[in-house]
Amino acid sequence: MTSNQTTSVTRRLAICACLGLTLAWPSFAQVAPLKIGALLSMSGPAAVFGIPERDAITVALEDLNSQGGVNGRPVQVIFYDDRTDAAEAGRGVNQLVSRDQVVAIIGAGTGGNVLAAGPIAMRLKVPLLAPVGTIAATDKKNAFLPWVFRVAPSDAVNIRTILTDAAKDGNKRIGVFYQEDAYGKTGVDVAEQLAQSLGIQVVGSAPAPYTATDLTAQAIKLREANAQAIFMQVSVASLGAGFVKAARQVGLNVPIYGSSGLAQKSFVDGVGAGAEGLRVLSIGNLVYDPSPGEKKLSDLLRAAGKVPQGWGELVGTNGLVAAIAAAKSIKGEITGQSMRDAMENLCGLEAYARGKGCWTKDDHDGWREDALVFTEIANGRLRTRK
Amino acid sequence: MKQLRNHANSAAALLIAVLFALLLRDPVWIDVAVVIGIQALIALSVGLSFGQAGLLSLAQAPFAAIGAYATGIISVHYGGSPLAGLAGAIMLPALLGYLLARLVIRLEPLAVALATLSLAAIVEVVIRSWDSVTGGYVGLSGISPLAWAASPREYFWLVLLVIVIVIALYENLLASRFGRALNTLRHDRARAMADGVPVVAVSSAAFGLSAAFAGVAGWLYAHYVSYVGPGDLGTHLSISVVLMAVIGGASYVLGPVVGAIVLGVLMRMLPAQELQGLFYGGTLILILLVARDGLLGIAEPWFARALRAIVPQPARVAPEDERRT
Amino acid sequence: MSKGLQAIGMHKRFGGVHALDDAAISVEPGRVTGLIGRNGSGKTTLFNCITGFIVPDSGSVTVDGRDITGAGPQTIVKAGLSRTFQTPREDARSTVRDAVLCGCYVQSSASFLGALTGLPGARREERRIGLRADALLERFGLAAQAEAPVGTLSMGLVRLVEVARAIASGARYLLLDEPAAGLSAAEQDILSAQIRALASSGVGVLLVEHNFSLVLSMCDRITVLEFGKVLSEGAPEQVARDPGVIEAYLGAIERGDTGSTQ
Amino acid sequence: MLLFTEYVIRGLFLGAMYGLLALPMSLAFVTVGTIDFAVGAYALLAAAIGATVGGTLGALLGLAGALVASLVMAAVFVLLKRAGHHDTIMIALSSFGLAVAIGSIVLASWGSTAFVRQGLDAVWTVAGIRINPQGPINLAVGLALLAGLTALLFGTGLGRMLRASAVNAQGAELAGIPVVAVQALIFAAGGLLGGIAGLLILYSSGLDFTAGLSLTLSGFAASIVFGVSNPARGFLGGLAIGVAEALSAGYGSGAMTALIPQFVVLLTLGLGMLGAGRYTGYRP
Repeated sequence: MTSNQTTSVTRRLAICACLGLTLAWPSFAQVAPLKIGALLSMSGPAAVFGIPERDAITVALEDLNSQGGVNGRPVQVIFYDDRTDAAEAGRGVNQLVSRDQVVAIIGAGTGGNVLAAGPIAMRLKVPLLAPVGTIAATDKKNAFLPWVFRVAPSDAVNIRTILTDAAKDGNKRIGVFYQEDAYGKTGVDVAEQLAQSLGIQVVGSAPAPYTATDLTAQAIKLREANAQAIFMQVSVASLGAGFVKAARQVGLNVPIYGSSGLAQKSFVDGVGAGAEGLRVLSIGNLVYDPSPGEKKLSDLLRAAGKVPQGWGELVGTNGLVAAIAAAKSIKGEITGQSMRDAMENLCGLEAYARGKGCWTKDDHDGWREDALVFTEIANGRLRTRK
Repeated sequence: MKQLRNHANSAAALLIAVLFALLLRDPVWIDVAVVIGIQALIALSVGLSFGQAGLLSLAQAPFAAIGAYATGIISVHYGGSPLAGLAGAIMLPALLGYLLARLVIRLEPLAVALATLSLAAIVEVVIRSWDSVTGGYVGLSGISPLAWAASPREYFWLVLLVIVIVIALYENLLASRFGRALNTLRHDRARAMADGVPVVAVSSAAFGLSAAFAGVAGWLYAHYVSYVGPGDLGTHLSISVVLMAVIGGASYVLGPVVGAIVLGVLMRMLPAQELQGLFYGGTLILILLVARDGLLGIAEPWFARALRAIVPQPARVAPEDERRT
Repeated sequence: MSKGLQAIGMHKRFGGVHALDDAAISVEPGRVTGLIGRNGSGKTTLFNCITGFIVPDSGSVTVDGRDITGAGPQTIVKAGLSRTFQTPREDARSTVRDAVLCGCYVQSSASFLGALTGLPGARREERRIGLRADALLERFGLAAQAEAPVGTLSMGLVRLVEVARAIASGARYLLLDEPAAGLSAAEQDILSAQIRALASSGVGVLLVEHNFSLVLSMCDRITVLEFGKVLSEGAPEQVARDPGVIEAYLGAIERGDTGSTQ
Repeated sequence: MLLFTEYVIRGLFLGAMYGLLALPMSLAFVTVGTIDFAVGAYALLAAAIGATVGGTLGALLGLAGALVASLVMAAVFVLLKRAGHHDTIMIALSSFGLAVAIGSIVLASWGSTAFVRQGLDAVWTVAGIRINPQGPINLAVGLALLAGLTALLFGTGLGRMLRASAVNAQGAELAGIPVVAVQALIFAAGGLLGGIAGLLILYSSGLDFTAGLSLTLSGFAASIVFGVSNPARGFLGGLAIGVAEALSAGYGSGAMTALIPQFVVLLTLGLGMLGAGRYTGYRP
């Protein structure tokens, strides 16, 4: 009885105090933070990207808030782990919008998850800033296309860039090594589509599951196909490193190109000495040869005790910067709808990464070739090719 | 009275479901409840095949995936109605499950489990590679929502309804000669053969039925998420649903449902991200250590006492020795 | 000649061992037939060949004129032949009534889908076999234990449950594999009384036993196996006098090789 | 023909890895009658520690880590037995819980980066086939461990105790064998064997935090495809699956690569009828 009374008295006092504060500083209510969701794959197989994305968004957020956030209003990011699972991604959109009231969401973590989250984002009227290369994410067929904005170069751009480079060096016969998922399969499909126009030929392709422990059979197969160059459409670092080692072992001594998914520190560390000259397309070069913007992000990460990995950080912060830029450009109330509308008019956007983001009503693929750099492995580092 | 006893589980499920449905207000929890409900259905299918017939299957999630793709393909490629999809989502997994069982049921239980694992891998490969039909690695998006269960709350009602129907069917089967035969052959196949049970046919039929339950769950999944991809209903989920069934009590009709709710809610409550697996695995070991026959195994004696207090027992003629005292 | 259970010319080899070598036995309705022999004489193999648990290499098994050679157990149970096991295989957690209901499997014609959907026909079948099980429990004096788990019963009662379960299939021929093993004398008496009662109601009983005195007291006819062959066949007193039997079997008892349970 | 031989040899090296993982699994099956789902996780843990520390010290510490993890499993097993669990599926499921927990610990402590270490760089050319010594080393280690295990199981008193406890735990107990303690020992051995496999994989191809479960499943498949009755069959099963995978990766294309090994498993099971007699009564 007494304790009950005490509680209710305390509660009343607290309410009074709150009211008093609110009255004393009327501006308090106005600077309620702007909420942005981050629906990332922080566990499950895609955590390789989700965790660097989360880390980079966290440090960049502090940085951007210290620069005044959205016209003086602080930004708050609410994280949600989609566990690399489609149903969970849909649920994440639901929770971020209906409970946390976010006005935009960076995510989801994988192409498939974007496809699952898209319809729900459309229904709840909140834009998705998709940090994925998966071509289908911004397919014109998708009813929810108006609500999805890509913040990474699409796989089509990546693959064309690589194959163009290979063709330029006179490598006409290309072998493709790819991982068994949407990302990997896109590599073969796009390569075969582009072959004619680039004057090349896909002479063989060899897939492997993420967890393959030996890739020499795949390497032999591409060796026997007489490939003049190998293109690896792989984002699992151990798989890429394993294949390079296998290729050297079975005597497949031709130039190897890695897709941007491999521009990760753990791939470079894992592939070791046998990989000198290996060419990796990369979104920026955060780890080894950063641009001024990337340098800043890399310093922020190191100050927070994180080791930059090289891919997730850049696309993740692209999303954050784009969301803040869109919010800044809105004159009236900031809602999911007004964020979406603002994004379609964003162009020339500069984030920490290289390249300029630009969306229009018809094109939701924000970042293009200018975001990419060609690198070569030299002395256990990725050296930006001039 | 007898009828009520036979259908005690579905009655209890109905009661719990209505209570839940009335209590749930938060849209996020409704969404969680829908997904838990779908997983509970797959876990129920484990209850039937593993808990009753003793056949450990690690292909229940792929059976659900087949159900989801069946209705997804009918909906996306042919614009067919979800009801046509439902027929496909039941028949295809049932047929596949039945055929697989005919092939491997004679093997020892672990080999059966491995065979189901192989089937799961084959299903996954077919889904991934049959681009023109399944959408390949990218998956099928734009599966039509159900017109008569458009909002998550309505969908939740639908899931509950399906669960209650499935439980009622499950109970019907258990109370029949087939249910008794399944329990016998789980315990001892030779004993079942001596009763005149065609062991292979009965276990295969039960396995097919269990696959059909999973297929229905897949149907619900596809129309709820509106997207299905090759990684969605995979081996991880197959293992999760076995855990759900075991934690709740696989041999109890309602065990898998209880397990699904407990694990589902637990997953929401646990701190997310990197360390989630540590808590999940730890909790799992703890539950297994404490509850031998699952949570319902703990609850049963307690529950029986409560039931005796509430429901008057049917008049029973006391056996002679009792009368004498 | 068409009435009865006959197995003739049964052969079965396991690897190099000739387990059955032209063995034969016949069981008449309403009679108790004993099958005895030393360990390894082939009686369990013959038993399993008749009940369909082993496919014989050659030979013929007929029930009331119907050929069931090499058929599966479910066909054989349907044809009216039921068996028990040497070591009871009852599920300790199942109730006595459920165990007997399990034996009614071939008595019900409910289809899988009918049972699943709870169609009226399936429910009717269920009620019918429920009454049948209750009647059997009454007949074997098990009514008081109907709802008790089998695991709580004494060995003697478990044997009775087994017999009730076997007869629940509507069997006209009952094959019992060492039913007296592990029973006390009092329990043996109850069991043999029940078996005799079954026989007098017209059931043909085949008893595989080690316990020679029990077989002598219970059986109308006895077949003795030795090395997979029939050593002797006839009425108990006749068999007991057979010099070959005395030499091969009773001699063994004197040497201490009773092996009554194993 | 040379190409075919090359694929087969590659398959054998790959299969040695599966066979290594199958060893602790069939050991646990032969002696305890259960599956230790955490074997892949022990391998992962050993590899993670081995990759971080490096060198011989890393390998030793990795093995120690895997051993600690498997001791946890042994403790859980003893506790389960004390609690009256005799259902082997329950033990398997709790080992699955441990596997998930270990995977999560690895992710939290090392992050999502892959563990890869540079092994031997040398390349031998034998009859026109270029071979990195790591492959033969893996195969040799696998065979050596297999020989050791077989000798232990079938040639020593401890082995007899182990097998006796598996065949008839009650009888073994009556014969004075400390069954639970002996079986707990088996789980601990699983950590050692799994750890060795993990270290070899680390130096061969590398792995990341997701590898635990798939390694377990590979080992599981290998241990069972020819029957789980003894470690030699498990190792052989691993070799067979490895060869099937290499051949299908070489000659198949796309989906076929992934399908062929699965069909091999299904066919072996469907036609092989392993252990069929036991569960269909005596009927062949």
